Amino acid sequence: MRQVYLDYSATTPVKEDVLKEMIPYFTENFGNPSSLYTIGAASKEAIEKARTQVAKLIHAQEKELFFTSSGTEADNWAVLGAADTLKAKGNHIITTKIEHHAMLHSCEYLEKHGYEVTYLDVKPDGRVDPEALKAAITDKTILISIMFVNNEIGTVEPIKELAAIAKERGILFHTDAVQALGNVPIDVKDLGVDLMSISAHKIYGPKGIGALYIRKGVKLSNFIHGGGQESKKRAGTENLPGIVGFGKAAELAGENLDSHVAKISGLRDYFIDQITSKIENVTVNGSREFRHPGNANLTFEFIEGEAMLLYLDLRGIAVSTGSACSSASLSPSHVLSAIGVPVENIHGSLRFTVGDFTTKEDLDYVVTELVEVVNKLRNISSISKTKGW
Amino acid sequence: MRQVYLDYSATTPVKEDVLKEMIPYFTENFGNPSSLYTIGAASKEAIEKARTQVAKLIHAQEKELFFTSSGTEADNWAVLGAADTLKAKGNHIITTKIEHHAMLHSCEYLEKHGYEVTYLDVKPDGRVDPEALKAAITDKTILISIMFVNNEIGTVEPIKELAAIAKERGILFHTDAVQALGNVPIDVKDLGVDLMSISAHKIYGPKGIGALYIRKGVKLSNFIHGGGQESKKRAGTENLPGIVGFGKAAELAGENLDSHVAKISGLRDYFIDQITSKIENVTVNGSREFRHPGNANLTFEFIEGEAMLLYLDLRGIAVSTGSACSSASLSPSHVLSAIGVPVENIHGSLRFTVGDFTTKEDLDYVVTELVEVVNKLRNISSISKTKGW
Amino acid sequence: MAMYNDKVMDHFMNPHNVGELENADGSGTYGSPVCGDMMKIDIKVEDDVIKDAKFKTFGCGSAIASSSVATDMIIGLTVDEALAVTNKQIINELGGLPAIKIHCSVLADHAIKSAIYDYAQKNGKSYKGLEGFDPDADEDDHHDSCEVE
Ligand SMILES: Cc1ncc(COP(=O)(O)O)c(C=O)c1O
Ligand SMILES: Cc1ncc(COP(=O)(O)O)c(C=O)c1O
Ligand code: FES
Ligand code: FES
Repeated sequence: MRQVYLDYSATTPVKEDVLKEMIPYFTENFGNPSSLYTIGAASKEAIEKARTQVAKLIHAQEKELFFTSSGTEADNWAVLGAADTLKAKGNHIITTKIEHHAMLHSCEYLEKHGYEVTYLDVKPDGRVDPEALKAAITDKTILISIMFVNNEIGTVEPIKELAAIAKERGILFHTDAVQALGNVPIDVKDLGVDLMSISAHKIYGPKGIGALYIRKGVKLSNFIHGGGQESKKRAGTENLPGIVGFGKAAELAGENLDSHVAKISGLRDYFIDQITSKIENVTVNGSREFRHPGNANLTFEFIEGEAMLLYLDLRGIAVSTGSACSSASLSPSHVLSAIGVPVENIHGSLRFTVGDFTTKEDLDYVVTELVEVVNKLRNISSISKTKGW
Repeated sequence: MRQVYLDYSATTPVKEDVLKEMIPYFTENFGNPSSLYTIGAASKEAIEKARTQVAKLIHAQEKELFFTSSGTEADNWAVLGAADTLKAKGNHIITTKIEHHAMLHSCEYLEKHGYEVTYLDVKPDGRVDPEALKAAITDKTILISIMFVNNEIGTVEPIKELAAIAKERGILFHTDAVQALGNVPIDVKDLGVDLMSISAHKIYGPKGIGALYIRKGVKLSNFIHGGGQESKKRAGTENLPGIVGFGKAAELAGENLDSHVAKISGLRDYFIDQITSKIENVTVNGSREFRHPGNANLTFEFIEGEAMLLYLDLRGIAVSTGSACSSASLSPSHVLSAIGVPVENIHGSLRFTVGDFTTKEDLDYVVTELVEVVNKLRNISSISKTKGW
Repeated sequence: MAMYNDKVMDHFMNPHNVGELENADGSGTYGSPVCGDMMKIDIKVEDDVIKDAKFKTFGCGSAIASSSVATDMIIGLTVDEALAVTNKQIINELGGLPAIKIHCSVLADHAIKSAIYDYAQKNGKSYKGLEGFDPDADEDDHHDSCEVE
């Protein structure tokens, strides 16, 4: 049976070239980068090379980039660190309703510790309204955190515009660019952001390694305390092979950016066209224009996402859902809620994300199977267009 | 030239068998463990297998073990999490002067946030006096954190006795067992600890993966907030290959514990005998009896550690030093200070740690070279036994 | 070794002018073992020219290399010229030192001054470069700086 992975936004396989770079750092070149002797120094050099590679992809200086264990840790560091650093100045944070849980749950933690958080609504296309941001700012606002690209519906936010508003008011601006990295061009200077989170496993690098960009001059409390690693800003023996892998993945992502975007957006558009022409009562969630090149978030009315997901899985197809039923929490996608998708439709939503290893044949196979699956499940369903809910 | 690595306490190479287990999880079996489809479920299974392997090494239940990005993160989580959870009960924490910086700097952070920390002295052999612990406890004490095995001088602390004192007073007890893992038998139930930090890269597993043992029933605030991974206790896409590697390394460490300890302690004792018989004015720091099997921390009077380290490095020998001059901070080892080594002697201290790949021939080579290096540097030195300081 | 350049490593591995001079005309010690660095310099002076210099140093790679290159530098200089040698020149001569190791070159520069001070005291001479130089007072400064960082 054909195996088709269409969940590249969840995670990506490590590319062979990336793994090849990593391997020696597990065994021969395993020295602790903090050690003074030769094999330690060689590890240190490998880390600095990777830092250059990753910094280049976002047009940052090497000194502005600090490796973390994940995008999640980078998000936690940014918001908890800023809250701690700036607590004398204020206790108000602005973010959005569509952030990743790494941001939302960090904010909830802060709310339990004396901070106030405004969660901005987004427009039906998933984009933040700059006027809404302006209106939310108070004298006590110390941080604005708005994601660059949403992980569920793929919406690209107007970060440059939003960061400019923050700058004008002298407020720190963070963006979660985990989904943006490698999928949209990123230039931290041009964007004008102060802090930015990224992660390797979304760009064909390894899991368990991320980074936080901290603009030169920005003060931020440490989050993980201990040894003097990462210029004394992030403690813990460095994940040497992980960092090397992130570096190589970033280099490849930079080289391939244009072709990658052209390829996957072409495939994605083809896929959406096929599905919407072959299946009725399907809607595309989120802006078509400002969108992650590989993302197709679709609502199939009258059926439930988990059922579709499992049927597709049996046909070798891997996708994800915004449905409550497929997550440990059973609460329906907060992102689809925020853009106004009715709860019953949220249950019928699937996220397909196309990536570098996807082929047109894969998609043709998925379309065929999906038509079958949707028909089958709609047949079983107690709801339909004619009958209503 | 012979290459001899004698810094196994800093980090270890990943064993071939461990790497072999990890490899498929980078490429084919790369699914996100939180995903519902087949390749996600396979990743989840791999993680649970690893959890069983690691839990077994410390005699914990699987449910009590939570993967982190390092021993450092586990230490931070334990102490910052406990401080947050128990803040209504008190604000006093007890630890020791010889802890790893992961603990000491976390405690310093807490001191800046309204907590009080007592740093216990240790006896000249590096061990904590249980009476001193008893005397330090107050009504406000919410956490006691004492390391199992010290990373510099290798001292094994009387954890069972210390944990019993904490238990009697109803105080949470954490131990940093990063250096203990795989080097002394560990049974969390028998020890009676509530929290325990461990790390993979000290037992021939990969860097960038650790774990925190949280005894069933113990409440601890989350440290990294976000997705529902690790039973909603530690967010972030799981470092799948890292976890698999930790599992395999733990399995091997369990199987080999007795032979590993017998082998490396034999080599270490041979090494100390050779050095002390061939070089004058050398002292062994820390308890000889309660000691990490691979650790030899030696002071060579009248010479400086960085100079020795570099001379040895040029002869292919990797060791580490307690000298200020070799660290980024230029502050001399706080551990050697705490056991009363005079500052000038701290500068002349080296840590040799023997590991699984060390041979007697390696050590004979090191002894020969060390005799030469010490003679040469003592010749250059402005200090000597006859002249005094 | 990425930490030090080749020239530093060479002076560190094969230091020049190691030892002590019998019947030294001047002798100075600077630094403290507590800081991890202590240097002793002996000098031989003829007609106000430093004819020979030897050193002994307890310290790191940078301290030993600085001692070696500093003694090389002052041999053949007049006393006044030797007094004008700065730690910056020593660092330049070594082709640079890591930032946190800069203080180790200060050691050599001060030890030279101390040795000349001793020579001046013994021979009733006075030099402009020694004005305000107090070998003991400075030692405290150095001690402070080694404790803080
Ligand atoms: C937008 C966004 N932020 C943060 C994260 C978390 O990154 P990581 O998986 O590296 O913890 C993810 C992915 O999981 C994401 O999509
Ligand atoms: C005693 C001790 N605690 C904590 C750590 C930190 O662990 P990690 O290197 O995994 O961050 C180490 C080692 O570096 C250690 O020796
Ligand atoms: S229908 Fe079963 S969990 Fe939603
Ligand atoms: S002698 Fe200590 S840093 Fe140079």
